[in-house]
This record gives sequence, C-alpha cells and structure tokens, in this order.
Amino acid sequence: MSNNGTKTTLLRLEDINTYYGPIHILQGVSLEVFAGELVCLLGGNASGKSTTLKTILGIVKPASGRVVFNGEAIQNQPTGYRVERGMAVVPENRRIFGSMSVLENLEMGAFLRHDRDGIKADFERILGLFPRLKERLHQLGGTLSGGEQQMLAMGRALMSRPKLLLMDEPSMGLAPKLVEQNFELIQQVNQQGTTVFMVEQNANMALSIAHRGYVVQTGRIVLADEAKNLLDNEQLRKAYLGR
Amino acid sequence: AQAPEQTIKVGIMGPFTGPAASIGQEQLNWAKLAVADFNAATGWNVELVEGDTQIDPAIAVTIAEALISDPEIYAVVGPAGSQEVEAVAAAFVDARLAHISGSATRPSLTTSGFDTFFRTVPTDAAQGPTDGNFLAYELGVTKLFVIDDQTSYAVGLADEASAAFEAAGGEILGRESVTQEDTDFSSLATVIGASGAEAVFFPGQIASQGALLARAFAEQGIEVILFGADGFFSVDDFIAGAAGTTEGAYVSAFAPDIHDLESSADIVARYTEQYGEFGTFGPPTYAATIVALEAIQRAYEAGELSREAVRDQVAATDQELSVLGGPLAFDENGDVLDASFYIFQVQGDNFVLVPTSADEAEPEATPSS
Amino acid sequence: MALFELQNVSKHFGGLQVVSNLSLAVEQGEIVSLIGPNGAGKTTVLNLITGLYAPDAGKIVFDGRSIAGKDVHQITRLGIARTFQNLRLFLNMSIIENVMSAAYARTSANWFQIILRTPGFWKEEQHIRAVAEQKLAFFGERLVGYRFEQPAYSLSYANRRRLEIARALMTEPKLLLLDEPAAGMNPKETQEVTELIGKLRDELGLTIILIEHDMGVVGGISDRVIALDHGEKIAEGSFEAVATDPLVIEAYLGRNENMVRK
Amino acid sequence: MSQNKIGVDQWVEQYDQRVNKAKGLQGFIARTSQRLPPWGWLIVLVAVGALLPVITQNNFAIRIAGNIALMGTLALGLNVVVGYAGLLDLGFVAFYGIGAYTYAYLSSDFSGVHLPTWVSLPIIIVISALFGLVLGSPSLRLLGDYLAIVTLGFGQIFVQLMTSLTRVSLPGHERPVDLTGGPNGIINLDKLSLFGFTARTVTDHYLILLVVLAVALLVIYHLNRSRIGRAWRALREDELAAEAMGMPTRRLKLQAFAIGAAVAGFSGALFAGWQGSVFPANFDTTLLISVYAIIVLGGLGSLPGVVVGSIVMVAAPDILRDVTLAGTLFYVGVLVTLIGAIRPRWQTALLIGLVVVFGVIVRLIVGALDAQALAEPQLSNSLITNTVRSWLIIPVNATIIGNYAFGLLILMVLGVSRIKHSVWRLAALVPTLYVLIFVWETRLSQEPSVTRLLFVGVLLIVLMIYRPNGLLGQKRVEIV
Amino acid sequence: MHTQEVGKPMDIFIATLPQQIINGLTLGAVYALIALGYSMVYGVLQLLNFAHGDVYMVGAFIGYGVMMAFIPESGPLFAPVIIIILMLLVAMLGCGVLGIVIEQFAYRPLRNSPRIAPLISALGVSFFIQNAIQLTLTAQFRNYETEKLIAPAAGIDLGFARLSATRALVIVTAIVLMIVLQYLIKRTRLGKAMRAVAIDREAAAMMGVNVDRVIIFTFFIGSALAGAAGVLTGIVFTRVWHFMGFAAGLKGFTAAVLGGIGNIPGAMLGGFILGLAETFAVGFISATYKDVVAFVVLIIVLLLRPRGLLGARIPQKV
Ligand SMILES: Nc1ncnc2c1ncn2[C@@H]1O[C@H](COP(=O)(O)OP(=O)(O)OP(=O)(O)O)[C@@H](O)[C@H]1O
Ligand SMILES: Nc1ncnc2c1ncn2[C@@H]1O[C@H](COP(=O)(O)OP(=O)(O)OP(=O)(O)O)[C@@H](O)[C@H]1O
Ligand SMILES: [Mg+2]
Ligand SMILES: [Mg+2]
Repeated sequence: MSNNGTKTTLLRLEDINTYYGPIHILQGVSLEVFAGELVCLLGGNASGKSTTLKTILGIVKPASGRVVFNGEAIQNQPTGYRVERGMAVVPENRRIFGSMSVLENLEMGAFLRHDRDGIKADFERILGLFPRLKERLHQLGGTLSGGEQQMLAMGRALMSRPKLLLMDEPSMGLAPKLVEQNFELIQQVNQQGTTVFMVEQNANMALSIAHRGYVVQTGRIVLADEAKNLLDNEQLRKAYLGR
Repeated sequence: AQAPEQTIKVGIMGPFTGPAASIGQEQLNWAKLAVADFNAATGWNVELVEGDTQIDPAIAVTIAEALISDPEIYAVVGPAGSQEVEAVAAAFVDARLAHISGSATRPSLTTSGFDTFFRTVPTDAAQGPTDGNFLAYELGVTKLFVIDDQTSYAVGLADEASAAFEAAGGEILGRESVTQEDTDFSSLATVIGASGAEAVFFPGQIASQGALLARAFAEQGIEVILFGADGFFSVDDFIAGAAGTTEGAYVSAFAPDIHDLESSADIVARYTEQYGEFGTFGPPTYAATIVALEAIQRAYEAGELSREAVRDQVAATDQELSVLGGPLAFDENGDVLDASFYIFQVQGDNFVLVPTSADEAEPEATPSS
Repeated sequence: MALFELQNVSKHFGGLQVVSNLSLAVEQGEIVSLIGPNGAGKTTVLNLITGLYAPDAGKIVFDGRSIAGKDVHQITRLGIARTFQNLRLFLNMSIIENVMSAAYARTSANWFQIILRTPGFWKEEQHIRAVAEQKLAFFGERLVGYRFEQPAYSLSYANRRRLEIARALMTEPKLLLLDEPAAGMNPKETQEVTELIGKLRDELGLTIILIEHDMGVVGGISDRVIALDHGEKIAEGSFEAVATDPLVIEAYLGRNENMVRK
Repeated sequence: MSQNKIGVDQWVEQYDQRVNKAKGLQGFIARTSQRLPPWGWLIVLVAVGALLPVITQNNFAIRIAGNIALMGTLALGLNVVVGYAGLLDLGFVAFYGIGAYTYAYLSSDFSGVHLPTWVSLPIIIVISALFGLVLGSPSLRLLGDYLAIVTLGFGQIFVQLMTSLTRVSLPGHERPVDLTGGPNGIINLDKLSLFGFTARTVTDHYLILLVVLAVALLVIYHLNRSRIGRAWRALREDELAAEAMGMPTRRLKLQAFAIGAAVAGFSGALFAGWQGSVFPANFDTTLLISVYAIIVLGGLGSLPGVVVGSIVMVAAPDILRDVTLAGTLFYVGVLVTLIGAIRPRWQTALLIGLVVVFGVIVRLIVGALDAQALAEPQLSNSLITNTVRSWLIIPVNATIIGNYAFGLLILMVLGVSRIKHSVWRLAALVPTLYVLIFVWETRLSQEPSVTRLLFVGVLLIVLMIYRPNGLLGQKRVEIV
Repeated sequence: MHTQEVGKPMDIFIATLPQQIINGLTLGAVYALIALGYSMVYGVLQLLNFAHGDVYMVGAFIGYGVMMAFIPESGPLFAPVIIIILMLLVAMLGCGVLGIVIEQFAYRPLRNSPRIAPLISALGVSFFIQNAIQLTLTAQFRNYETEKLIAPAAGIDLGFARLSATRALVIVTAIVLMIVLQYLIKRTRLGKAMRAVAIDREAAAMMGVNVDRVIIFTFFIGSALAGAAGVLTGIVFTRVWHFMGFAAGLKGFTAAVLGGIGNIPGAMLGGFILGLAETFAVGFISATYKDVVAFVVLIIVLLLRPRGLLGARIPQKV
C-alpha cells in the first residue's frame, strides 16, 4: 500500500459542477486519486455517484471545473479520447453489446490494444477468472443472465489493461460466492498496478479492500478519509452500513 | 400609347420544381421571354408572377387563390396540367380572371362551361385520331403497343389514339403505363419485342423517355416503329440524347417546328441564346403569354382595364401570325380555332415534316431541311 | 390449496437446459425466495410464470387455473405482477404516469367516456392518480414531491428499481414477483426494502416470490427458500436450513461464511 | 445552504435551490404559458383564428389559414400513431386519400350518389378506420422500420391504384369500367353541407376547418390524458414491459392505427369537399413529407407542437412565394441571424460596416479593370433591392457567374462555420456576406420557385439543429 | 421486321426470361449499391438518411461532368476504361465528401434527439441539394454519351438473350465494390467498431472507439457507393436529372429493408431481388403495376420474415 512518500496524482476533479438540464447535480465536487490507489466512492441512492463517474468519463460534460487525468485537463475531450489515455469502465447497467457474442464483447474491451499475445493472455486469464463466461463464449451478450452480464462487463473492462479502472457497482447482481471472488479480483488487479476508483454499495467489503474513500451526498462530497477510518465512522455506519 | 401608371402583372402557373420541372421551367422561360418582348415593344413594365404548382392540384388551388387575391394580376398563363385546370378553373371563373394554358389538352376542360379558360393548344380529341389514323393508314401498322406516362395528358391522348386505331381495324396488343421518373425501359422493351407489335405509340411528356425506350430497343435488337407526340418533339433529348436510335421514329405535334419558321426565327434565336434548347411545351406558352398581354393592352387602351374586360379581350383574340406559325383565335369554348396536326419523322439530326394525305392543304410553313 | 404452482416445468434455449423439471408451490400470503448462482435459471422462472417465455413442458397453475399459453397481459390481469432485473421502465414518461399506466387492466373507461370526460371518467382518473401517489409514497421521500412529473429517465438506478416496484403494485396483483429488488442499494437501504417487502405482505396481503442475492434480505423475510442450480431445485426449506445445506454452500454461498452480509 | 445530513436524500427539499429557472423574457413566456390551462390555449387558438376573416378579406391568406387547420388536423392523426404509439406509419396519407375518394364516391356525379356531408362523414370515418385496422395489422408482426416500409408500400399502392384503375373489367359490365378517374381524378364534387349549411366561400371552409381542428385537438388531448393514451405511450417506450403491466398491446396498436386513420379519413373528406375534386397526385409522398415534418418540427407527441409545426410548414413555403416579401425576409433574416449569432453587439455593426466597405472596394476595383463587365442594375419596386443593387456589382452574364458564386458561397458558409476563433470568423464573414448578397441578387431572387424550396430546405435543417426535439418538444432519451 | 410470332404466354415467358434476368440484374446492381449506403448508415446510426438518393444524383452529375470533360467533340482523350474509372473515382470521392459534410452539418447536432428527428433535417438536405442542382444546372435532362466509350453493339449474344458490354460492366463493377466493402467490414477493426457503435454508441465510446470517426467513415463509404451507383446508372440508363434521387432513394430504402436493414449482404440481396421483381413485374405482369408488384413482394417477404431476408432475429432476453 502506497501511503508512504511521494504520491503522483492520476486523477483529479477540481470543483466540478454538473447539470442535467436545468438541475444542478454535482455541486463543487473535488476529489483526487493517486496512482496505484484503490479508492471507493460511497453514497446513498441518487446522491450523484454515477454522475461523478460519468463526468470523469465524459458521458456528461461538467458546466465548470476541471477533470485532470495524468496531468492533462480532459474535461472537454470526448469519451473515446479518455479511454485511449487509459481509462476503462464497468458501467452502471453493464452496457453489454447485446447482439455481440461474449467473445466479441471481450474483444471490444481490447479494442485499442494491438499486442496480440498480451490480449490472448489476458483473454485466457479472464476466462479463468470467470469460468461461466468460458461456457457461454459464443452466446449473445444480451441473452446472458444478469450476473453473467456483470461478469462480462468486468472482464471486458479488464481486457483493456487500463491505467485507471472505473467501476460502478461491480458486484451488483453477483451471487455471494462471486461477490467475494470479485473483490479479491479487484484487489489483485489493484495490487498489480492498476489504479481503481469504484462506486460500491457493498460498503463494508469495499472499504475493507480500499485505501481511501469519499462519501457523496446530494451532489456534494461530505466525507473523505482513509478507508479504515471510514469503517469506524459512527455517522457513516448509521447512515450506510446499517449497523 | 403611354405606358400605364399602375403596376400590371401576369401570373403563371406550372411545375417549376420537382419531377416535372423540366417542362415547367421551359414554359416559364418562354413566358419570361414573352413578357420581356412585350415590355420592350410597348415600353410597358409588366411583371410576371411565378406560381410553382409542382404539378399537384392541391397546390395549384392555393396558388390560384394567391394570384386571384392580387388585384394587379389581370391574366394568368397556365396551369400546365389538365388535372390542375380541373382543380382551379371554378375559382378563376368566380374571380372572372382569364387563364390561358399552353399545355392542358384534356377535351372536357373547354366544354365544362369554364368561360375564363382558354388554351393555345388543341385538344386530345383532335390529335388522337390524327395519330391513330396515321399509324393505321399511312404506316400500315396493324399491331400496336401503347404506353402512357400516367399524366392526364398522355393517358388522354393514348386513349383517343387507341380508339381511332382500333376503329381503323388495328389491333392493340398491349397498353402499359410508366412513370415520368422511369429510366430503365429494358424490360418493357423485351416485352414489346416479344409481343410482335409493329409499332409503339408512346405519347409521353418527357422526350428523354422516348430516347431511353429507343435505346432499349436498339440494345436488344428489337425493330419497331416508335411513335410519340408533342412531348417527344425535342431535338436535344429525343434525337441527340438517343445517339441515333430514334432515327426513323415519328412524333406528332400540333404546330410545325418553330425552329424552322422564318417568322419566329428571331424569337427562337433570342430564346436559345438565353435559355438553351427547347422542345414543344414552351412556344405555346409564349403564345399564351402574348395573348394575355395583348388582351390587357387592348383592354387598357379601350380605357377599361378590368379582369372581365381582359377576359373578353382574350376571347376576342385574333392574331394573324402567332409564334406558332399561323393565325391564333379561340372558338366560343376557348379552344384554338382550326387546329391541325403535323407529323414529323426523325431523319439525321432533325425532325422532318412528313406530308400526309390529311393535310394536303398544308400552309406555307414547309420545313426547310 | 396452493395459490400458485409450477408442475414439472422445463425450458431450454438451444442446447442449454435452463429450467429442468422444476416444481414448486407457493401458498397464499407466503414469501418465497429463489436463490441460486448466476445463470441458475431464476429469472427464467419468472419469465415462464409471466408468460414471456412458453415452457417446453409442465404446467403452471395460478388460483386453480392453468395459465400456460395465456397472453402476458392476461396473466397480469389475473393477478401476477413482476419487476425486471434489467429495469424496463417507460423512460420518457413521467414517474407518476409510469405508475398510472399500469392501472390499465384494472380500469374501464371507454372511448366515449374518455373523449367526453364524463363524471365516471373523472372519478376513475382521480382514483388512479391517488392510488399511484400512494404506491410511490411507499418509498418515503424518494419518489415524491417534484419528482412526480419528472421523466423516469432522470432517476438514479436504485430509484428506478423502486419505481418498478411501485408500477408492479399498481396492477393490483395477488402474486408479486420481485427480481433482485435490493440490487444497487447499500446495507441501510437494503434494510428499508426488506421491511417494505414485509409490509407488502402484511398490509396488502400479497404473496411474493423474491429473487435476491443479498442474504440479509432473503434471511430477513423469507418464509421459505428454494435454491436452484442449473435449473434444478437443489434445496428447499427455511432459510437456515437452505443456507447451511452443503450443496448450496458449495454452489452458491461460497465457503467463507462471513461474506454473507447480515 | 443547509448542511447535508449524511444518509438522507435531500433532493426534494433542495430542489428549488438547485433548479436553474429560465430568466428574462424566455422565463416569463415559459411561466405564463404554464399558467394558462390547456383549454385556455384552445380558446385562444379559436378566438385568434376566428378573428382572421374579420381582419382580412384576402382569400389567399384565409386559404393558407385553412390549409394550416387542415394539415394540423391531419397531423394530429399521425401524431397518435407515431408520436404516441410509436408506430412509424409511412402509409398514413393513404387514409387521407381513402377519405377523400370515399367522399368523392358519396357526393358526386361520378357515382351518381349525392349524400349530404353530415351523412357521408360518419360513413367515411368508419371506412377509414376499417382500413386503418387492415393496414395496421402488419404492425402486430413488424417492428420499427420494417413496419415503415410496409406501410410506405401501402401508400404507394394506393396512389398507383387510383392512377391506373381506369380500365377494369368487372363482371356484369361489357366495357371496362373506370373506377377512379385515373390521373384526371374525380371532379365536380358536391360542396360540404352540414345540416343545411353549405360551405361556399373560402371563409366558410376555413371556419369549418378551424372548428374541426379545435375539436380534434380536444379529442386527442383527452385521449392522451387517459388510460388509453398512457398505454399508447407505454407501448412506444417498451412494448414488452407494457404487455407485462397488463396492457393488451396488440389491441392498442390497432386502436392507434384506427384512430389515426379515422382522423386522416375525416380530414381527407373535408379536403375533397373543399377542393371540389380529388386526384391521385393529391396524396403523393410530398404530402407525407409535409405531415411528418409538421409533427417532428413541432415536437413529436406535442399537441401545441402540431399547431406550431403546421403553421411553419404550411405558411412558410407559401409566404416565400411572394418575391418582394421573400427579398425582404431574406435581408431581415440575415440581419437577425447576425444579431443573434454575434456577440457582442457592436461586432455586428462593425461587420455590416465592413461588408459595405468591402462592396465599395470591389466595385472600384472591378470598375477600374473593366467597366464594360458591369450591367445596369435592374431596378425593382423594392427600396432595399434598389439600394443594394446600386452598391453591388452585377456582371453582364450574371447567371453563369451567379452559379459559380453560389457554389463558392456554400463552401464559404461551410468554412466559416468551422472557424472557432472569433476574430478570424468575423474577417471571413465579410466576403461571405458579400457573396451571399451577390448570389441573392444575381441568382436567387431571379428564380423564386427554386429559391423557395432551397429556403425550405435550409429552414428545416436549421430549425432541427436549433431545436433537436422539435419546437415545442420535450427532451427525450432513446432506450439504451 | 424482326417480329416473332405471338405465342402462348408460356412461350413468351420462356423466351424472354433470360433477357429479363439480365435486365433485372442490371437494375438490381444499381439498387444494391444505393441500398448499401442506406443500410450502412442505418446500421450505425439507426438513421434513415433520406438525402442519400440526392447524393446518388450528385454522383451521377459528377460522372457526367468528368465524362464530358474527357470526351470533347473530337472523341475520347484517353482509353475508355481510364475515363470510366476516373468517372467512378471522382464521383465516389466527391460524394463521399458530400456525405461527410451532410453528416457534420445536418445530423451530428441531432445525435441525441428522437430517432425520426434527423429524418426531417435529411429532408431539408434533400430539398437543398435538389434545388441547388436545379438552380445551377437547370432542370434539363442530361445524357451520358456512353456510346462514345462503349460501342452499343459490344456485348455477347447468348442466343437466347443479349448481354451488352455496358450491362456487364455495371454488374461487375457493382459486385466488385460490394466484395471490397464486405472485406473492409468483416476483416478490419473498423467493422467491429461500426457494429459496436450501432449497438450502443455510448458503450462503444467507453471501449475507446472514436465514435465520430466511425460515423464519418460510414458516411464516406456509404455516400461513395451512392456516387458509384449514380455513375453506373448514367452509363447504362444514360439519363440524369436533378430529381432522379428521390425515387432511387425510396428504392434503395426498400431494398435495404427487404434484405434486412443494417445488414450488408442483405442490402445487396435486397437490391438484386427488388431489381428482378420490378423487371419481372414489367415483363410478365404489367408495367403499370410495377411498383405495386414490387411492394407486394416486399410485403409478403416481410410478413414471412419480419426482419428482412437476411436480418437475423436477435433473441431478446428479459
Ligand atoms: N439523465 C438525467 N436527467 C436528469 N436527472 C438525472 C439524470 N440522471 C441522473 N439524474 C439525477 O441525478 C441525481 C444523481 O444521480 P446518480 O445516477 O448519479 O445517482 P447514484 O448516486 O448513482 O444513485 P444510485 O445509487 O441509485 O445508482 C439523481 O437525483 C438523479 O435523479
Ligand atoms: N434467450 C436466451 N437464449 C440463450 N440463453 C439464455 C436465454 N435466456 C437465458 N439464457 C441462459 O439461461 C441461463 C439462466 O438465465 P437466468 O437469467 O434465468 O439466470 P438467473 O438465475 O436469473 O441468473 P442471475 O442471478 O445472474 O440473474 C443463463 O445462463 C443464460 O445465459
Ligand atoms: Mg448509480
Ligand atoms: Mg436473473
């Protein structure tokens, strides 16, 4: 864990304000993710978690504020550009390519890569992690069960070998056994050098593997701290963890 | 005489855009020329008001209303198609506004009591028999194939000619319709080739379609006589555009080729200089425009410039020599008096007038080629 | 007699046997949870029940009548309603209209009444609206207020889930099928939903079949739990019994007990 | 701002602080328009509409207004099918045609039947609705654009049959029978006669159509705000979910088709009665395009949108017919666009000044090079035109040069719109505007018919870009 | 006189069938090329590009211009093959660029509006192009002088039918273009990107696909094919005019749907079938009811196969 010494910032949001039509959703959101970190974003329903991710990815454009990725201000760049710079995402609602097979979906994940061997290796690795996908390799993505689609979305994001992996509720719809595996996998990916920024409702588990966490509430960051401090935070526990 | 103080306008209705624009634009250009000629000759400053009907009767109705509601308009040229005339004539009657078409040929238009409607072209009732009889008697055709292009003009003419041809003992082997948008005639050509027809009567409006049909015949080595009507009378489209395949084809037209008329040579030259080549739909519109303008002038000079007066003056038209090469006057229904038809054959680069037994008493306008 | 019964139902897609020879029965007023690994066929069972898929074999009996072969909307009219795992809202309609639209089968205003706005129509319309607002109010503040007239697409993911439940309730079902109602909610919110489901049974007298991966929910309210794997029933009984069944642990829960959220 | 309580959804209480309300005039309009209830708008519409014949005796203006009402009514029917039920029906005008031809059969010498309109209308409505059911039946099997093409086919077949069913051999008839009048149509139809009142003048027809439009608006509004309307829209959004929520989607689709067809047939009958004749050409694709343009331009599914769309689509092309008016509109339009698009304002003034100077310089240069190349400007009776023409250079062979300038103009406009930097853009605008005026004077004003359609094309593009959801439409998302 | 005896309908049918097939294939080749562009754009954007027919018309005019430039009165300047290739290339390039411009100005701003909104700006574009051409080039018909490049007599007499060199050229060119396209789409990353954009534009962007570039490319290729179709039409049917795009666009749309819209091989198949259906309708039923027959065929096909001939039914999971 890299809590020591010099940390380089991989992603920084500076005073982001995002609107949907006339409604002001994100109000001055600022946050920072250092290279190599695993950071999670918590918040109640409709608090603006997905909107934050969408702003980072450029699916919605902020009205003001900067999104700095790897030292470069990218708030005016299209999504494709950001992905090219090294982001990958497990989107809310999964967004599987329904009329493509599982195999093709995974290939789409590696769309920007050209290293055949590397792709092949990652492909094998992911099928190893999700044997169910291997069984369903030629089935159309749209006909997978909910949980299978979630695995595919995970696998697809991993196929791009991103610098920064953004995840919107990666364990949603997964069976308990897989939830556990999935968190292990995320931790593993992070330890291998991928920075992770995730939105997760399974807050206990998310905080147990994360380094730091932010809490967003009605479009504002209301808490930011080390993960273990957050786990012990009384307020937070009452509000989110249901204990 | 002094040019009038007030603004005087003449309306024109026709399909200036859309699928039939090639015809409409030619009519429009001739009308423009006529107005320019008139203004130059009289020192007047008549304006031409365009009303683009896109050959849709519903639009024609709206435009008629627009023209009627402009009090400075004293006469209207058009509309072009018979179905448009049918749709608008009643409104013009109510407004007492004379309108003179240079191309609507449906016989019933002038017999329906629309006393403000006139036309400078004779009706299908006159042309159809000429064509049918020529095919049967002069060319000795016994088996005929008939095509129309689904316009009221072509359908009417095809009907009339078929009737005459059958009355003369001929047999109609087939009747088909095409649309003006069609360019592929190869399959129809195959059908006609196999039908055993000796001749094809295709009174289409669009000359290039005649050329396309002829090309299709040539491509498949089918030899039949192609016979068209006014619409095909275009050196550019029917002869040059056919690359020789229309050689020997016939067309009938109600006026001699004005290219060859000495009396109109000057007008033809000015037209070609400004607007390029033309077919047969234009000159009658020139004639119609001149009729309208002169009627206005006469009414003005008689000191009573009103729509009613202009209408009466149009009815009283009596030109000794119109652009079409002969006298121009209307009968009590508004049809041209003493209409007769001429039949031409494509020979080389030109249409050549074919002498027929019917028009022995042919006027002085013999072709020069 | 059971309110609802599946008798030896099977379904396959291509070479894949998704549900095989499954039988289950649900009593009036019961809450039955369906659990099982991803791709076990749980959602497919719901689809079979609601008529979206036709079973290859077997019988589906509701209220003493076989409902196989009936149109989807007829089944709904009989009193079965559902939510969708991959939300299917009427996104461009307002929130309140999403709910009101589901009253279609329970209302009767005809063209004549609608066009002339007869008193009968007004009465019915006001009734629909009141009921719809009441259904939305189930979720506390989350779907009320200015949000009534907001388009459904402007809702966040979890709120869309809530709206789906409200919409399903509007069809006045006897049997309610919920497909992962707590997905996308944090532990606190999950507790809310769990309580709500209990309320639905207790206050509205609904019978509920619930699919859920959150063992907190399943354990919290199920009268009975049925575990599926590969389309077959592998365990059935109380939550404690099923959750400790070795087959279920092996296939579904995983070894690490503490992973199951409490 | 209130402190956030962690774990509590506060959107509802914070809503007022968070929503950006429109300010100024726009906001005022938005707020007042919301305050007036729908029936209030309807009364305003009818009242303003009824005033028209009082204000003007000009039959052309009244006829246009009548056309607006007629097309609006027709579009309302399409709005049910496309806007609500989401069924892309490209055969819609066929129902209009069926209504019109049925009217012709029921009220003309062609068939020898002469029913008064109030008797024939119910028959026409029933017949059109039945056709709606028949043509709607493929919608049970076909989705989206497949339905579109099949219905387009029906529409084309209708026109073709009306054109060519003129020589049909029927049993019991010796000679082939003319069923439709072919391209010459059926003429001399009876006038619209409602309970003893016979419509004769343009104003009579206009008033009937205005009332019809108002009633149709009311009926469709009521349908929309009801279980049926909600079900239609639910069907459009997600057919499967609608079905699962208890809506009989097949029946609803057919109902939508039938009501759309009934409205169309009804409008068609009124149209036929007004025109006094019917022709196949009345029901061509052009009409289909106009009706679609109306509902999309207005905003799909929006009833006020239909009225506004219909005003734009019917009135704009007809207003542009008048050459003098079109000229004025052209210059005013250019000016308004510049004022709207260029900020700050003084830049607009600067720009206009620069264009004037540019023109003078060009004139000087060309005059010095070759004085013969300049034609005497043709003066017209419009003040703007005369001023402009004496400032511009008009070459002798204006047509040819104008054509090239037109091509150049398109390139320049495309180029200018790509320039981001405001100073460069201003600089580039100077010659562009000059060429624009040049092209207008040499070519466009000379060809009013073509220019009119060019403008309609530009208008459609610009309006759609400016309001992607239609003039009065709501933002919509496509289902992902 | 080359009169065959009028025989029984069956005899005529058999005698003319081969010729009608050739006629139908020629027409079908043109339809197929137009349908391809339609289908590609549709496939990627779910947009009915009603301006496509007008791009085709512009292509025909560009080809005409090139032809006239290289065939002065004195005769062709180069070998006919070169001139024909030049005509095709210039027209394809010109139309491709036109397609891109149309996309940029008329469709891009409407990407996120309801599906039929771009239909209206497409109509606006269509009006604009048609009338711009009429304004500058007039409404007159122009005739390709194909006979100066390919002798009308050239061709093969098969005995039972004649395959002229022009027709052979058209059919072969069209097929070659289709094969190239198919290769481009099946074998390159671009094809995959196009599919992804088609299914879910946003998700494709999340995979790093440059959506704008894919769309631009699609418009370029689709429009270029329309340009080629325009030139081929000119070569074989000779007449070109400002309004030719309207009907052709409808035919292209029909063919694309017939084959299964969005499906590339489907568009080709649909084009050929539509061409043959029309030809056979003229040949064996009635020219009058040509379009009626074509649409009846279409309706029957679609009722039997609701997603067109090659359109696969995408299984829906709930
Ligand atoms: N397209 C949209 N238009 C308008 N408002 C929107 C839109 N999308 C989201 N919102 C609003 O923005 C707020 C934040 O939504 P967001 O999706 O970011 O929530 P979230 O934190 O991801 O919630 P969840 O846990 O339910 O996924 C919510 O109030 C939501 O209603
Ligand atoms: N239309 C279909 N075509 C092919 N396979 C299908 C189809 N529908 C479902 N399947 C397969 O059937 C299996 C069962 O799917 P189902 O959706 O019922 O699973 P589930 O139990 O709900 O899983 P989850 O918990 O992940 O939602 C899955 O493996 C899925 O891939
Ligand atoms: Mg979210
Ligand atoms: Mg499931």
